[in-house]
Amino acid sequence: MTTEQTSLDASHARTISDELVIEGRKLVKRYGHVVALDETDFEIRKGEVLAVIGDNGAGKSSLIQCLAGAVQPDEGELLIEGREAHLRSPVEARRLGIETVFQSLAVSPALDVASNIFLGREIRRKGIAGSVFRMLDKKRMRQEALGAMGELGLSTLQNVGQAVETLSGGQRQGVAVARAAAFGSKVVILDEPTAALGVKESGRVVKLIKDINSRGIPVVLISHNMPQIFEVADRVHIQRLGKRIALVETSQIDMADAVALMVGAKTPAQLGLESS
Amino acid sequence: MTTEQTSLDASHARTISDELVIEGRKLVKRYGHVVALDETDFEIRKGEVLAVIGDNGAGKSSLIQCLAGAVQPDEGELLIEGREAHLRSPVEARRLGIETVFQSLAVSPALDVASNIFLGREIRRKGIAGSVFRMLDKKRMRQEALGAMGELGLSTLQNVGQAVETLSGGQRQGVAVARAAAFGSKVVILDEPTAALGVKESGRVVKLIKDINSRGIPVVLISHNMPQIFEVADRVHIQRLGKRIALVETSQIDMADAVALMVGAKTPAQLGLESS
Amino acid sequence: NAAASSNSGEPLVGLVIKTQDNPFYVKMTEGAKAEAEELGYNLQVASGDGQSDVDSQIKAIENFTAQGAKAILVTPAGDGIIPAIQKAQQAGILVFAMDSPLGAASGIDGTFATDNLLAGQLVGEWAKEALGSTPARIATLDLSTDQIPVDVARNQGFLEGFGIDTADPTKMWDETDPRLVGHEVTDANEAGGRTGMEKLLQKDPTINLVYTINEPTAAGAYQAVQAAGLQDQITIVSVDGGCPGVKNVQQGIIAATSMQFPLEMSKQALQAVKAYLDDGTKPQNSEGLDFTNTGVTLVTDKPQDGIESEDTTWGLDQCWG
Amino acid sequence: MNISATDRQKDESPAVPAPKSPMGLVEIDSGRLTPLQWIERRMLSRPLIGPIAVLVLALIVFSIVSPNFGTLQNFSLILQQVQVIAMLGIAQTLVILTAGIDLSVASIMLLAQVVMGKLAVAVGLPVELALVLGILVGVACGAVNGLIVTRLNIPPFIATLGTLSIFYALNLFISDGESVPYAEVPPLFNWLGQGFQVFGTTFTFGQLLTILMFVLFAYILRSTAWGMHIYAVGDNLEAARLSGIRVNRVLMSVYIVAGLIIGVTAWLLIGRIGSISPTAGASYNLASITAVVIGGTSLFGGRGRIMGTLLGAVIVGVFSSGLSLAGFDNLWQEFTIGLLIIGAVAVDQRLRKIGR
Amino acid sequence: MNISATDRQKDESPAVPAPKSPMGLVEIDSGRLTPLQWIERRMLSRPLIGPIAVLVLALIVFSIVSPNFGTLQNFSLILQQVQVIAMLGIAQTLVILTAGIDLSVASIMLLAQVVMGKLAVAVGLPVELALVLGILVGVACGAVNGLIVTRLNIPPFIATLGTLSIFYALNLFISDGESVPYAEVPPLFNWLGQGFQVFGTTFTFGQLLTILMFVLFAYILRSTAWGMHIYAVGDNLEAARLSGIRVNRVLMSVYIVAGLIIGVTAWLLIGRIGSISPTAGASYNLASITAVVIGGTSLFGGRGRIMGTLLGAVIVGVFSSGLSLAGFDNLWQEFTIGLLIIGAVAVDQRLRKIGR
Ligand SMILES: Nc1ncnc2c1ncn2[C@@H]1O[C@H](COP(=O)(O)OP(=O)(O)OP(=O)(O)O)[C@@H](O)[C@H]1O
Ligand SMILES: Nc1ncnc2c1ncn2[C@@H]1O[C@H](COP(=O)(O)OP(=O)(O)OP(=O)(O)O)[C@@H](O)[C@H]1O
Ligand SMILES: [Mg+2]
Ligand SMILES: [Mg+2]
Repeated sequence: MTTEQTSLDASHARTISDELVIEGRKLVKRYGHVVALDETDFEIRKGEVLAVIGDNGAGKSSLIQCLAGAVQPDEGELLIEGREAHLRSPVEARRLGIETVFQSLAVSPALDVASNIFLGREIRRKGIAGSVFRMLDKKRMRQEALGAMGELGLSTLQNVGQAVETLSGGQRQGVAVARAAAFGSKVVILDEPTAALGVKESGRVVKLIKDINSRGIPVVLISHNMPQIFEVADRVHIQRLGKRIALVETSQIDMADAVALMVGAKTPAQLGLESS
Repeated sequence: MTTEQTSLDASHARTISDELVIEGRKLVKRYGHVVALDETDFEIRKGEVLAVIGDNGAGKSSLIQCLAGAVQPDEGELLIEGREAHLRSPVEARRLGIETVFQSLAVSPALDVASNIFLGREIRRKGIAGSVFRMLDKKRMRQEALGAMGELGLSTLQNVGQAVETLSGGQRQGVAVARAAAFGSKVVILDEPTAALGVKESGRVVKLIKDINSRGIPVVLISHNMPQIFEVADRVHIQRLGKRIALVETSQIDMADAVALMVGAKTPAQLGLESS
Repeated sequence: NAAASSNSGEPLVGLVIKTQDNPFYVKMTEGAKAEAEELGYNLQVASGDGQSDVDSQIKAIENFTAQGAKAILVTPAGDGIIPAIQKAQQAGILVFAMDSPLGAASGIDGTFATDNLLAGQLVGEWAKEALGSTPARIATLDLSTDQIPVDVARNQGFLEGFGIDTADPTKMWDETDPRLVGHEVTDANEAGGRTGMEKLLQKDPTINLVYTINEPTAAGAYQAVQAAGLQDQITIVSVDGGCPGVKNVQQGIIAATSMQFPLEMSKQALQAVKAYLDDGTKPQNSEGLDFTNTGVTLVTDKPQDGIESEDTTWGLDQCWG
Repeated sequence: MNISATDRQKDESPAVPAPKSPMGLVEIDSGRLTPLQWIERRMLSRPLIGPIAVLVLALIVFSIVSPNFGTLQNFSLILQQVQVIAMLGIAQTLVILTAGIDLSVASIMLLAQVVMGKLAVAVGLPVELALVLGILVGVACGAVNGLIVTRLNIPPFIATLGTLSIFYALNLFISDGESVPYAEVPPLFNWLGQGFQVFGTTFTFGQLLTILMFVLFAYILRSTAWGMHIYAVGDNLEAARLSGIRVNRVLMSVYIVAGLIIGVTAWLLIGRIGSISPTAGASYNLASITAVVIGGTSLFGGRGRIMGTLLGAVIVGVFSSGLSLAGFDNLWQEFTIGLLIIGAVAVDQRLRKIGR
Repeated sequence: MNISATDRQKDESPAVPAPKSPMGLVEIDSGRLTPLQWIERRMLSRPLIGPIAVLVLALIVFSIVSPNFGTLQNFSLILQQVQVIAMLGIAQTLVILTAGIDLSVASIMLLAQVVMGKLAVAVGLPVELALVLGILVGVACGAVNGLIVTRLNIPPFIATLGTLSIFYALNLFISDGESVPYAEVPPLFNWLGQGFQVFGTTFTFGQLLTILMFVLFAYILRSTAWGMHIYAVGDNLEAARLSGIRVNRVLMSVYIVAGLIIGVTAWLLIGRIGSISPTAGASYNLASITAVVIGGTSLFGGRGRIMGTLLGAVIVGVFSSGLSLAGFDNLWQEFTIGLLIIGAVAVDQRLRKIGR
């Protein structure tokens, strides 16, 4: 596949090119004597939805934390659009357009929903109120936050001025997802974004992923929900014991095989896949 | 149904009686101006698996927190085996044999896995070392913890002497579930126990729920995973906007209708259910 | 210079002061260092952490004992240090008290101190004369609620000198004389002096005489007096004799102060150490006192008849700091 | 269902009307409140309600007990008495909002003040330059604290427990423990102690500066991104970091700005006491924390209001003045301030619980 | 794959062999370590490695600098000098492990001590009874702190900032600021200051008691359920509560036991200074926290070792003694202790990072 391909799914029209947006080579991350990432590779192409699956503790979160600048790999290199990058903090990743929903959610409990969504890139007032007195435009931030939350269909949220600590588990996850969706420009990474969400809200998130992707933005999705993955992802990255053991097109593998690989019941060789 | 019924599923042999283990009547819980529980009812029968479903923010966690003594309802009454009970703390609920996995997990990050599993009911050494010097039997607790974790198939866990904060999200959830499973005697309540778990581990939890239940212990399961619920639950409690809008046998409703009720697309009356 | 010269050949003399944030002890230390150099002693200094920090002083005495000091000079923060002193004496070390007496019962080898009671009396007597026939409205700005001996001696001396019945002379604030308007504690610094004075004036704006525990307190009190525009009505007296204090006397901020002589104190004490080490003679107490009085002099530019005093020109020449 | 819009407000800006949820499921019943209920809710949900209640109560009681207490003159005096602690309290509040604590504020102030005095009086630099350099010493000390916290990763309590001693020792070393007397203090240094008359009562420029600083920092904390980031860092450091806030930069800036405020407070202190003293206000470390705490700011970070600190400082001043006028000994004043700390925080918590 | 068994140990008990995972997927490579690597890992993963390193380094340096330093006599002396702070440190450690802090330890000690003296000397009660009642005053003060923390829900820093003043004022009120002189102190009160000779060096019963108390509480914290619950409560209060721990009961018991230890320390203090003084050791509040902190216990609760506190207290004593023997002025001693606090904690953190 060296030419651009166009998805057959019309409602999901977009182009996937061979160009890599992010590439990780032989990434290693150790925690004391625990090896969370063991020379794992990673790649995501322009325009695609990549699912990362793997057992609990396989190193999925550790991997995306490296991509998001939240932790620094001990070894290996990271290339962003072909150029070597050292992400020393989440700020740098964000500046490069990489937006992440962490498994731990990373929301500030005492701040309200709107402040959380705009944290770190607040909107200032127009005119001298904003430029000289650096005054925030709270009204506008609230309105936009309301819109972003509404997209997710979190209808029970009563007030975007409400502190995040008073939200239910699912509402909280909604805040994190809404933030990433609103700002992602180069890549959006979601670590188990639907874990605490209800059926309807999960559906909304899947739709949101498609929306983001149809804007041409590649998405990395970590999830334990296989049907969801096979609905939305173009390729699956299978992580096992700190390594990527396979990277396959969703069209070329079925769910049962993917799970079998993930838990170690089958090897890539058995399925005729080159061990990536 | 006034007579005892025996499950048809042979591998899952157990009896469900009409006797209620826990009953909640018109429970109300307010947080400031937010009404989390709005005169909701609740019941679970001896020997059954009851699923609680509902949208994010519907009040599921608030409800089971009342049953577990973690919060006190503002109004309404709670009956345990027919007698009125006021659970002023989780300790009291535990003493009555109600064991809970909270959505927030409730594990102590700096303590190791074994200590977490036995927290609050540590095992002391035999002989005077235990009775006079009150010495803990750490070795035995570690061994038993290892067994409990093994049951869940969390094979990547490297050491039960490891601090919980160094575990992955799923491993952490495993610790909480293992604890409840090991100690539950009257009721086991699980608030989204598989949210962070992988496919295999989720399967193990479903099996564990069946195991617990086959010992005659009723289980309350909160989950957004419909197939899982319909696999394991006898009845479904549908929570919506702080109220129980329906309580039905899983055999008498299909998945689509349950979801429709939950999100408000259909009303119980439309489905011919008495609004409970 | 961080480390003191450690001429290990010279006999070690330890000086234990109360605190290093008070220029009185800083000067005492300087005087002792100069005199020790003269006499060929290795002088080392240790300090407590406040007016009543007994524990640090015990530590310091133990450490000097362990180092084999020949003599220890200590400004006692309380009689809690007596057992430590006795242990040092048992080890054959000469121990003198400086600045405030410990009492004869302590078995101390000698004491070189300001007569703080007298220091208070001098300003008290001067104030009585200065006020003349004006009915007195008196306030005192003391150090702390802890009833520290120096604090008590100066306060009670002042009242005695003014002719007020001090009731129990070992206690402040148990007096019932109607001329006494009130008192506040100040931590003996400017901020405490000002706030204390403001509170007292709020309570009773007719105050016309203020005794202060030391000159920084007096300086702070004056700020409050000036802000209230009462500088012509109120006379402030103090005790100490530091140079900033004497300058304030010169400016008329403080009307009179009792000067003490820390440099003299160190000098006399070290000479007594030499006398003992040379031929075993111990110092004699001043007449009628259980310590060697190292002198107090009243300094004021408004001398009163029958009361001996020096002016600020003399004071600036003699002051410390 | 009867879910009403929550009135919880994170700031003092006018309430934004509770938005209708996109699915229209939420009923809003604020319209159904009686005006009294409305006022009650509005007032009780304010974070400053606790300190205000304590202050009003104290003012009433002391005014009844002592006739000299309730005068404008006395209020001005009380404000002068607490202005230094209140200003240190601004610096302390900034640090505490980031979930830190600064035990060294008083040491920094003394050091900055003594440097000003040394440079102007002993070295003979121009007074303006000495003043600026003194304030910069405050900034430098703040930066040292900030570096220890952010680079060495040492908890602020420990870092400032260390620098408390270090800065105090430097202060004594430079000053030799000696004050610069009033007559030698340059007038510029004393300027903030100068006053003007309003309604026959004296107010000082220092008081004015203190109030202005509170207004300024209330604005900054409430309405700028930097202020928001301070709350976010204190609320959950890791979440703030992952949200793309440069947490170390925010922390550094907070310690540096705190140092700047403390440097200015050194100037204020000179104006207040008239001389330059190496020991005046050494006890203000804990006093500034007390003001913050009584003002309702959480020591765990992320929650609190700068105006609470002003109230907290004033409350302590009111008690100290009121008790003294009522004839209580210093011993019992100390005792009562102890009770006050506990009581004020207890009242604050109780009221907020009702208010939600 | 090369995942090795983690050596992370939560306590000092002999290492439990890393269990094979039930699925046998985990390789254990400890066997492949050279003995040196093994020792290195084992040592570095210990929580006490930081304080021990600092202590050893200080001992070596000071022994070289001053010939008088490295004697058994001097070590005994240092231990006597720090015993009171170390004992208060036990109480402080218990409280800090629950994520609290006790600013009032010294005030409680002084109050207990003064009550003992008053009852025995002025009231004339039997000495044994006076002693017990004095210790009970410590217990009562601890209970007051505990009640304020658990019933009024006031953070420990604030609660004890309040009681610090309250207990100190009571102490001055009861004693009238006066000491009971050496000659009037009953021998029983002084007993812990008595000594015995070993190898020509004097040791005191107080030292012995201090060491015994450390051993006792190290055992309790490590090997009993109560100890485990203290860690759990400090680690995450809400999780502990939901796990079925009676958190308020644990907190109350900690403050009460702390009060008991402080009561006993009052007895130790009398033995140490020979008289009963209402002001001796008022500075020990921060000193006891310093010992805990240098000993590597986290101020955020849930992590730390009681033996670290002993090491912390001894380290401060060694520095103070060593610097004084080396002829440093107190000014520079204070400066150096400030650096020590920061340096010791920085070293501790660095070593632990390597050790993992
Ligand atoms: N901060 C840490 N300290 C120590 N060990 C860690 C840390 N973070 C992760 N680990 C370990 O690294 C391994 C991989 O963890 P990671 O969180 O990446 O797994 P995961 O694939 O995301 O699992 P899950 O599906 O459960 O979220 C686990 O064994 C975990 O215990
Ligand atoms: N401590 C609290 N303070 C304020 N509001 C709260 C609190 N806990 C819950 N709520 C509110 O109560 C409502 C019900 O929350 P609850 O956690 O019970 O929902 P849930 O059904 O468990 O949702 P989820 O599936 O997302 O976990 C939500 O609107 C939530 O915002
Ligand atoms: Mg993960
Ligand atoms: Mg929930």
